[in-house]
Amino acid sequence: MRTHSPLVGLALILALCAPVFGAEGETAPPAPGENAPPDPVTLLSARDYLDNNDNGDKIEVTWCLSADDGGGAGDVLEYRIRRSSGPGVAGEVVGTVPAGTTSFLDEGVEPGEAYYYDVAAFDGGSESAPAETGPVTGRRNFFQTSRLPVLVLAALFFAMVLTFTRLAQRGANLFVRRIPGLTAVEEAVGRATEMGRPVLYVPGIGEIDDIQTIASLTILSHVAKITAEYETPLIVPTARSVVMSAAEEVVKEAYAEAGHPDNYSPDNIRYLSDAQFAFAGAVSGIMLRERPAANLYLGAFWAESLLFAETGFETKAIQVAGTANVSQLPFFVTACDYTLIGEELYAASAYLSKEPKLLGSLKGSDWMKVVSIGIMVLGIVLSLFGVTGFAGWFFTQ
Amino acid sequence: MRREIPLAITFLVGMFMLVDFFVPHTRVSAVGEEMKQWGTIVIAASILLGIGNLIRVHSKKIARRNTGWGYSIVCLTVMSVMLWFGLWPGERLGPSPLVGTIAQGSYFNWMYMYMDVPLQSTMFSLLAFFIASAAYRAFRLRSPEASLLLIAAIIVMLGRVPLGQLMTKGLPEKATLPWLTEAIMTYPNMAAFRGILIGAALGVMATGLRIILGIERSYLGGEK
Amino acid sequence: MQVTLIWATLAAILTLAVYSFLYKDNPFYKFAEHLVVGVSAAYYLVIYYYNFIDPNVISPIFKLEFGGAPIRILGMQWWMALIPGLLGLLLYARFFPKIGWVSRWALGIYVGGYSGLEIAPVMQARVLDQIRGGSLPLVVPHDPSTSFTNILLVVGLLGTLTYFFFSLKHKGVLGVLARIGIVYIMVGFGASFGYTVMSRISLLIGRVDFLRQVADSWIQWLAT
Amino acid sequence: MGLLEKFLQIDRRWIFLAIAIAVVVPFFLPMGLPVVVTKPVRDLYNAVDAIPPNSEPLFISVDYAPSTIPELDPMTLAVLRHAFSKDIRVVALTLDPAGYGLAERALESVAREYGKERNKDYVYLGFQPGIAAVVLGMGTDIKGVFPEDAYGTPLSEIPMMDGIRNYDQIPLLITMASSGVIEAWVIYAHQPYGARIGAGVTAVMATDYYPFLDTGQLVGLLGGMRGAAEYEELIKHPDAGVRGMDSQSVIHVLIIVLIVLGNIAYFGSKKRSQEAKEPAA
Repeated sequence: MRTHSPLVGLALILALCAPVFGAEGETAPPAPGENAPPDPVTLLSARDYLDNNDNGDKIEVTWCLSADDGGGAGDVLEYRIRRSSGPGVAGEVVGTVPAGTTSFLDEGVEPGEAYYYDVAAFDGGSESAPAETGPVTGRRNFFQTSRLPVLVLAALFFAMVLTFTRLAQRGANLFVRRIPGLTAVEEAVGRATEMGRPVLYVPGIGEIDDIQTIASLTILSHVAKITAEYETPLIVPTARSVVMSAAEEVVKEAYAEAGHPDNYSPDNIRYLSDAQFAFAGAVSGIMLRERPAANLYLGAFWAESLLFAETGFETKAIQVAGTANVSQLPFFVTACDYTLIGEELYAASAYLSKEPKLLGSLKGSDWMKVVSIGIMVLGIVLSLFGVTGFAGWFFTQ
Repeated sequence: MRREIPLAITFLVGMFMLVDFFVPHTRVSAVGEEMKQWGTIVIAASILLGIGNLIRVHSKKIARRNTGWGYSIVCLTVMSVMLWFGLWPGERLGPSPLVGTIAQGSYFNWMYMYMDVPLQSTMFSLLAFFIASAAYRAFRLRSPEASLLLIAAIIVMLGRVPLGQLMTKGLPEKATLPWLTEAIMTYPNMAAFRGILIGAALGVMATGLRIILGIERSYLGGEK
Repeated sequence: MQVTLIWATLAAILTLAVYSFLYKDNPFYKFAEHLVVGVSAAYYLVIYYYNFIDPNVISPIFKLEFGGAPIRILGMQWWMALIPGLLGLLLYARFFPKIGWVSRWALGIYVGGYSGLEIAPVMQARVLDQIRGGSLPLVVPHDPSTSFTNILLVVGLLGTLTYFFFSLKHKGVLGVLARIGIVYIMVGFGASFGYTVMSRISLLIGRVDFLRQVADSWIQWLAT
Repeated sequence: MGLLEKFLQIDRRWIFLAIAIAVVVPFFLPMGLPVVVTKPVRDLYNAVDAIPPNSEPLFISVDYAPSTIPELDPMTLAVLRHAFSKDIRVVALTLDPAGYGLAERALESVAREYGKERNKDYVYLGFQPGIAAVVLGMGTDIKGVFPEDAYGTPLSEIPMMDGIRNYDQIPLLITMASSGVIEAWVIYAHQPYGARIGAGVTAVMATDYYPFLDTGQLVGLLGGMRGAAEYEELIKHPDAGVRGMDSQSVIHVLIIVLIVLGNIAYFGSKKRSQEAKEPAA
């Protein structure tokens, strides 16, 4: 729908220009060889850029072609657009467009300032008399209307998350189905303890601003509490400095909470390298030399995923992986013992801790899926009846 | 106060960035841009935290003569040398374009091009071997689901190489391996990934909301 | 002998050292592994310094005149550069137990900001756009094959979304849909796996080609 | 332990060895497996082929970084060979700073093969920062965006650039891209100016851009090493692409054979022992 407005504008311009084209035959063509300036443009107008969502720094200038462009002497080369602050003031050239063009978008105006525009046709030697229009002012917009659907659905989603969180806090019994990969995390840690070997926990190679990393740190806190109790060493290699320091805080805290602050060893939370494959190589080295019996890869992973999973398999470790990076899931699924697929990574933290805040989010996401399916089905049904505008409403930018 | 101030700031900053998406007004987006810039600077400033950790872990290893302490010397030495090449203020050494710069032809650039790049891309290429061994041991017709995985993988693998094209040459177009490959990639693959994407996106948004509202603090440690 | 050939030979040796890992862990690999960790750590520190810290913090504060000309448009003054600089410094407060808690401020603000930044675009690109992409007409007049593939896509998306529905046990209709979802997911994973084989092997071919070039250069050099 | 069990627990280093052999051998003994040419590749080939010799030049934008050399270098070389062998003039440029040396290397080496002269048969414009600005700018005035070539010669002094003003004088522009640059060419050159764009991309990216072919936004598309091999097949000059295809075919089949053997062994031994030794995936 948004796309319609320029079309309407174009139709309007064409309609307005039509009489000028019709009148073209009445102007006497200049004699050949005579270097008269071209005829001026007509019906010049300028207005705040139609798109509702700009920031007030654009003004659109439109006109109808000079009679010498295409017809007449046919010698127009280009149009020069000038901008000034007052009527009749000589302005600076803000743009030139080739012959045959009837509009120009000035993207460099100061919002709120009044401007005048001159447009003159130029034939290589001389300029036509300028046509002038104004004043026109670029208006700033405070809301990007094309993004309204995003706002509406995000608000709905947040309302659901917060409602469910409140419910969970009041002790409502919110059911969450069992996630098979999850129990495997605890089993894996248990087995490492039995074997007296360390647990390796890789929180991905994402930066701390990646939500997968945050989800991973939440699970890390849970895992650290178990290893603290079992007195099993927990090795956490990281590829980002900030993730390393956050992991240190999380693990230290978890050990303190579990009542074993002395078991915490800062040397086991390690920064290795920001470089993807330097990190991958160094983690492989840890697997081969320190022989962890359980490898947990939870967070954001890229191509290094398979390098970890295959090296870990070679050391006969139990491996549990989880990531929302779709392109890496196939490798984890084939090479690890259990894999948390996509959203299961986020659900995992809720399931493990049974904390109201996490349960609330999980429930909110679930019902948002129902809403999404509803919108989709409605779109499909409507399209059966030839109504396509509904899906179009979601076309945002 | 230790608790409330950072939570309040987190809330304000988070909400501002959220609102920024919907407001095209310059005043808002300029501040948003500036804050994004700050974010990258904070991250860049943090790198010393990591390097400090690296130095601590390896120096301890060397001091205690733990197994492999020799390699720790390699790691720390090469790091110091490269830092010196990259950061040493040039004027103190006289007009030397090879040190204190990262331009092409400097020692720093040589080390990057002929040590870092080949080592990393070779490690990357190890995946060619691992993809084969993973396929061999994991692609078993163990269950109906595993069989689907296996069959889809085999069709696509064949459809992507000339040999696969030859195998079904002459068949009608919609029975050839390359066509089947495209069909699998375009339909089941896309539908599945779209579903995973939607689910994961909701997880991202919910977690983001919790962080802004200060409900999620576990990443800071010291939650309770 | 050319300097480049010496460097390239070093790169070739390092390449082989990494491949020796395929046989088993060995001193050559350990050497290469520690080398690349050292080199890349130095690389990142130097690059971060030149690209972020120097132009955005050091230069505006120390190299330009204090209180001098604005360093950026839109009225941002030189002292604005102090904010990210200070936030970056705050991260290091954790080494001083008494004020360690302020390091959480920087982290909280940073993570909060990025969470807010992410929410709306994720909603747009990974939820709304995907739903829109999934809303396909099930009956396309005069085009049975498009109708068929559209049905395939819609059913797959519904199934996958159902699989990620955690609030109810997967029984009955839900069970059937979740089962369909798993089928799609497995086919999708198999296909992606098979699809990636080719590019991983291309990487390996690239490295082998590099080794061949180095060998060629040596032969040429020995011949002259 | 029977033979089948032994095969199940085969040391994976044998698999590694087989892969290594499969990659290295075709380097020395090219098998020359026939390559079937697909439509997107043939379309691009035809578009290049239709450019008249010694007239308006083919533009090639080398928009990739060193990490994708194995996939994209062979394509660039094949297209350059095609052009030079038919005396089609070439103008090369890059929008990726890392592509500067790569473009130069490819251009110079193929030009030498065919005895072509710089600034007469081909021009190298070098790198300009700002992707969208460059692509849009070329729509109005190429010489405004690239006032001089990569070696400092003003374009106005290069005879072969006479009259080459904007996309109207470019019969075809091919971007060899390892990133989203390809979209910039489509959005800022094809959409507003009607430029004819062809592309070469990595294998992983190729699926994302097939839809652009249907809509005519791309004239043709080369995807990964296979695309390069098909192009080499069309110009009858097999090189790294075709050689790589031999390795690719052998390894793909090798993996499939391994999977099949693994399954036979798995079911054979399962029948005997009735218990799976493998952990579940």
